[in-house]
Amino acid sequence: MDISTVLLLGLLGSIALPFVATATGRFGGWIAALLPASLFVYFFGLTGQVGEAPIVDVVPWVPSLGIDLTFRLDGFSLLFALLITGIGAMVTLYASSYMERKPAFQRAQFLLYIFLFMTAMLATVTADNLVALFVFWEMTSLLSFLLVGFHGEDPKARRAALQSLLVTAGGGLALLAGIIMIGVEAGTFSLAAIVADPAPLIDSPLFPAIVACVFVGAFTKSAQAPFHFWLPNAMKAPTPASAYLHSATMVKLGVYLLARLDPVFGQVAWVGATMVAFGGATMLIAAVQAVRATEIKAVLAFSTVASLGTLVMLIGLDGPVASVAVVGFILAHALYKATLFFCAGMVIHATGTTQLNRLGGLARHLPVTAAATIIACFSMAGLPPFIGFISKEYLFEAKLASSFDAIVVAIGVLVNAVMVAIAGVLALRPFFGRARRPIRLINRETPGMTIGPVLLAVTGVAFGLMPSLVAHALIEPAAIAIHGEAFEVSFKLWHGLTPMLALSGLVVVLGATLAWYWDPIHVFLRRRRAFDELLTDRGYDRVLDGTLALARWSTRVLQNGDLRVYGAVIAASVTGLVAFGLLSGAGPLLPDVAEAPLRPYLVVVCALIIAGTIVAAIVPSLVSAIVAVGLSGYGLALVFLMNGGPDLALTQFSVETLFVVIVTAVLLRLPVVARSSRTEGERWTDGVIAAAFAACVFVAALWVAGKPFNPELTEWFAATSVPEAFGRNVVNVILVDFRALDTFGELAVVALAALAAWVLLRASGKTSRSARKET
Amino acid sequence: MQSVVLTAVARIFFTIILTGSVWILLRGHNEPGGGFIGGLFGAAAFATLALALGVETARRALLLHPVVLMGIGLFVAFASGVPGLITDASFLTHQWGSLAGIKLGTTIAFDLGVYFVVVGGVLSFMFRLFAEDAR
Amino acid sequence: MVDRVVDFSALLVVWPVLIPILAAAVTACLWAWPTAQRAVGIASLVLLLGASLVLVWTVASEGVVAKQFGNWAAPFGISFVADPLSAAMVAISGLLAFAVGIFALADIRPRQERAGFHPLFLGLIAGVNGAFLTGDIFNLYVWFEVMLIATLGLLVINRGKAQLDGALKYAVLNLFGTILFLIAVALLYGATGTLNMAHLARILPGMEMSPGLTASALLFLAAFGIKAGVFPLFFWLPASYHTAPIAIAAIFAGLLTKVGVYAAFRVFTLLFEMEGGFMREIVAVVAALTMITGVLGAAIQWNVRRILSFHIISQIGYMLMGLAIATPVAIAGAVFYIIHHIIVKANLFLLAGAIHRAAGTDDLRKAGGLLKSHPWLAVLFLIPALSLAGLPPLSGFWAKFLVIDASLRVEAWWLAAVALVVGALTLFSMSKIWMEAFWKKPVLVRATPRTVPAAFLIPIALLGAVTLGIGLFADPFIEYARVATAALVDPAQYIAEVLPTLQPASPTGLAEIIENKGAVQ
Amino acid sequence: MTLVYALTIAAYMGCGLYMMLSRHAVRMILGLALLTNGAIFLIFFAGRMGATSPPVIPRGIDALAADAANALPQALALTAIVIGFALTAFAAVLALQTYRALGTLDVREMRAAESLGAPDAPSSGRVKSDG
Repeated sequence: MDISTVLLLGLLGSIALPFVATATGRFGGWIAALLPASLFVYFFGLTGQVGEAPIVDVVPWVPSLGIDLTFRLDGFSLLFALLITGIGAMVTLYASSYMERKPAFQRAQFLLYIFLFMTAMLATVTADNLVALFVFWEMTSLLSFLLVGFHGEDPKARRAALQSLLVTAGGGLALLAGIIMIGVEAGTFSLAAIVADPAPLIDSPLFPAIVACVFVGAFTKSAQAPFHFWLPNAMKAPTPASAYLHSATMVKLGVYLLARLDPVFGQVAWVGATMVAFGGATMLIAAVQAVRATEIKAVLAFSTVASLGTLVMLIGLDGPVASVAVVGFILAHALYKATLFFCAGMVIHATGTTQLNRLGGLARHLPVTAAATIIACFSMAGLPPFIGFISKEYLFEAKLASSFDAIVVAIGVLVNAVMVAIAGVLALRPFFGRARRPIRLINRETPGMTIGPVLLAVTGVAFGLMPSLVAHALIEPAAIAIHGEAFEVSFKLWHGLTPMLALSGLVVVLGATLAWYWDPIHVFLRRRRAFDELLTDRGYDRVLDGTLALARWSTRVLQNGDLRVYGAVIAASVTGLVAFGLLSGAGPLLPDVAEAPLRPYLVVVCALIIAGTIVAAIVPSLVSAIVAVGLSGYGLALVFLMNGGPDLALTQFSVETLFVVIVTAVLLRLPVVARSSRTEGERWTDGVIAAAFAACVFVAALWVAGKPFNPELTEWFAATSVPEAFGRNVVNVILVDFRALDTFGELAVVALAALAAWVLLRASGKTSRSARKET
Repeated sequence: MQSVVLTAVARIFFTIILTGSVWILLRGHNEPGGGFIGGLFGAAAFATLALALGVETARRALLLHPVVLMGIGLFVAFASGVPGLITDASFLTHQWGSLAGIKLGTTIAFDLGVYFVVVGGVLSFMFRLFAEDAR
Repeated sequence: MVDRVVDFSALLVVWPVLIPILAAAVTACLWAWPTAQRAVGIASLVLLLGASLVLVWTVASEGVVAKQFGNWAAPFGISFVADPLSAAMVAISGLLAFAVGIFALADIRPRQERAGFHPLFLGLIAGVNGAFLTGDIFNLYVWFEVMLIATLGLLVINRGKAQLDGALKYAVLNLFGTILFLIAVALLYGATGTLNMAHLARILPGMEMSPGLTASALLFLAAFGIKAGVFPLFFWLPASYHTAPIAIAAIFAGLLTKVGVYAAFRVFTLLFEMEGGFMREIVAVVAALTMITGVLGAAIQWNVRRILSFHIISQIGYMLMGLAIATPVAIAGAVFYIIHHIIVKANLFLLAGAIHRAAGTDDLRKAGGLLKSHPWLAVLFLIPALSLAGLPPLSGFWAKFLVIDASLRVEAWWLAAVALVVGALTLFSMSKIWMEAFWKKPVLVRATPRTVPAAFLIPIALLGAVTLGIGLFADPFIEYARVATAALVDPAQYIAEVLPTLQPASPTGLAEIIENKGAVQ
Repeated sequence: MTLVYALTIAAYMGCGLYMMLSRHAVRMILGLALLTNGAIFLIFFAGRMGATSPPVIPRGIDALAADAANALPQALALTAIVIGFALTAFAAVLALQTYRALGTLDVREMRAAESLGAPDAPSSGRVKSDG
């Protein structure tokens, strides 16, 4: 089957299965887990094939933009696909037990989100077209939003959800800009094509912008400093979702993309250095915050952030070993961190407590969980013979082999020591430590909730003991896929006595010390409030609050509710625009107008009109203003009459009368005294705007009149009116025949206006029934 | 309050103005005039009646609800364009024919539509505002 | 007269106006029978949808369709022209009118029906379609006025305090806008002696841009800017849109501002050029400020409809981006954007109505808990909301993709950056509605959850399906937008369909005409 | 004469706009009426003025005399007059109803629409939490 078909089936299953599963009752979880499990089997079956050559499946989508749904499964994608589906199956089982007591609707909803996420995630890591990748990338952000806010009644959950959405989807927008620029510069969106020929991108002047945009997208998604803050907050999600999205899979998407583009970015030194810098900073911040954290899930979250930082740093390093280290670490981290989250969820589920320092002595009650936790913690601490050990060896080898300074190694040692300490604390304290207060168990271990962690932990051990299981089938194709060219991969447990081993030893010693003095260090760091300022989401709050303050300000200033201000702003803008247009043109401001001789009567009439308008504008009494308006209207009728427009004059005359009658009728019902509504200053402002507007119209009108007229239409109407339209009054013929549609529209206006007025003036509903009947 | 004289005078004025308005309407195609101005005069006739004898009387004289009158006017104007649709495949292509030696066209129907809409429209404003006085 | 060729297929272009206006007349005649009005209204909307779809299909397959009213040849009579853009606009408005018509069955109460909802609504549709189809600049003014008065009538249909207040602001500012339009038409007519847009398109390139014409062009820009609700001319919009009944607000939100945008695209591709001078820079700055002020206005509101009203403004900015950049890619993006936005924004208003019905309030501070009580509504909300925010693979994503792509191609970095940031803030507003109305615990606790009628859900689902369809199968729509853009950028076919007999004017065409015939002064 | 007409148009525009910017609803509407009149005059003016005989073709002749006034702007102006009247008359009625509903004609006191769901004090939906 094609990958696209499988994904489509996955999508359909994702939509249908949750409802089927929740309807079936007890075994619902097992039924639901069939979907990820069968997908896992499918991808597992492709392992051998992918080892030889990538599987490509092309589906056209939007050819006009060069966007298709090409799915390309190479070693790196396969590694992700197996993690996504494998852990997905565990999560499904786990969640079904975890949420057993929740209403069916909520369970179905949760499974729906998880499955949709899984499908989107699979599509993201197999998409070859960058735009398609972006499409699925944003879907994962959205589903993360829905899962973080799953308990949306809780304001904190809503806040965390919004934060994760704004940061990841917002960063995604930067990524979109980067992708579009890549498309513009490289002429293609295909990852494979871009990697095969990176020259046009690297030589492009846009390259720094592209890198910056992609970095913002990847760093927000993978919680790199300074965007690291959202991930710990996202722990408001139900624990299965945290295990799945916020440690094992989604947050690695940024790393995935950076690794994918490494053959391009890796060729420019400063790009790698930037990644190392950001990765290193993230590692340090996360290490500090992990020690400061009090909640068990927060500790895990910060250790995840540190791991992501490690991955970003590794991608920034050069050399093939770094690729192996990346792949190995992704695998190892996914296995042990998912286990730890599952176990943490079990502990929280069983005790109802999230605070690390309140837990203790749980080994008796939760023996399986304790065992799984210990195995996972060993892996996390990088102790042999677990897979974590192997990956850490490669990590140090990559750092030592790279051209970077010792500082990279130093950061690595320090942060890994913290990881060891965390592993120690997590493995020992809740299970073997002494609880401050006796702990009451709400829930017990169930097979559904333990099978996942046990399986994953055992897998970690198996891979650690027999690295050959994965070395050639999984690690090698994946590492080659991101390195860009083939090389010999040796992924084994024992390397002999190397500098890496010595570093590992140092790390363990340091970590053990740290774990021993955990409490004092924890309290010491926790009391340093400066870290809260610098390392938490205060910056996010400031940006958001600042934006909202700006919004309040701009809206208060612009949309202030005062119609005069609206009008003045609009009139001033329009006048300014037109004045600018008139003044910026070359040539004289006023044209030479061929003056026709003055006609005395008309001059008098025009003077009357002008006087009428001015009086209307300045007279305080509304009645006088109406009279003045009416008189100026009659004057206009006279102008029409004396210039060959009897129809027009008659209409203007009767309409003006009607208008005055109506306004007077309205005014009879209003208070006659109209106190001045404008301040002196406002009146001056309005006067200036009005005068400028009038001047603009004046100048434009004169320019129009000063040029010769095109009489084509006029002559045609004059010649055609009688022979073809059988009418002698040309104005009327135009109105009812040549341009009858205008009149038709005019009729609609009159009818609708009168209808609206009729309705508007109906008696108010509160009066008598007879009044209402009269519609 | 309404004297017989006032009633009679008002009715006479009403008749005269209304007849005049129809005349203005009909001459419009060849002389100054037409549906719009005719309609205004027609409305003035009813307004006179309303002022003198009350809105109720005027509304009874109008026979139709003013909004319905506007609807009919719009419909008549529309209908005047329909023959064009059939013969010339174009809306508002006016058709002409001779009746008893006088050239008649669908333009007159169009102008009649204008007339109705204007009468109905102006009276919508007037009746409402006058009726409020009565209350 | 020119020979009258009986060509009934060209009549297709007049039906989208004639059907609603006839229906408006009939519903006015049936004043006393609201039920009959409703039947006529729905029947006409079905007919209109059919006619619009046939029109767009014909235009897509056969190219520009033009028709002269009264068969008076252009430029003397009035032309109606359906090019790919106007045909698409008509089709979308037909679809929207149909959907809103269904919605209105449950939303518009008998009291509002007796207050003339049907004739006003149908009149509005006629005005909108007339504005889309007309090929005559003065006729465009007439349709603008039809729209304006129908809008005012619909705004005050309830006579509530807020409605009257909003309507007064709307009336004053929009009347000023149409007066500006009229001044611009007068100046243009004085300078060219003609009103037919195809004819103008032929005459204007040969004329020098005298100050009269410059003023005319800028006044057109201002008038359409007011209509479209751009910065700083948008004040009437947030002052009024949220007050009308939902079905009415939805049709306003979907269509009215877009008529302004459409007219600006029409006039500034066919008549005037965006090239030269400062026009593009001004429009670009205006577009950016429109996006920003609109989205900021929305960010702090709590009334769902008011949030959506402000978003109309900010989205208009994206469309203007296309006009500012003015490359074919950009215009195609803007065309796609308009089509996408009409559907999505109207749908969001309908959803606001459904939210109001379900939660009993428009105020987000008081709403809540809808995800549990109305899960389907939540799904239906997410589609247009995420599409508005530009999340893939919904229609809004492609719209944003196209305009951002266009702006990056001409290296308008800042414009692209603004577009992206505004996208993020749009997402903020949409998630705010989602969180407050759907996630939060309900504040107003009711004994029985209120059901949302099917007449609400059907049009919402219909429009949502269209949004989803455009998103998933974007290619034909993008292709169509490109075809429409090609017709806008090179209006040769438009002109030829309207003026089949006139030969293309030489650059000195007008001067010759004037010399030969002499000025009538 | 052209200058006089243009000045008259300018007076309509200037005074109309000045009145429209008032805060009194009725003044605004009167201002809009003046602006409309100015625009109508401008249409008439744009069709060039000067001829004095109306564009009516006498009986027995088939075409209009060359010195007759330009008919097209008259038709346009007529349409614009009627439309302008319909809208300003409606606006006057609207002002009346607004006064009845809100008890004021001063637009500063018309706050019914824009106070709906207006923003309040800082309200990003944020909850203070430490850590």
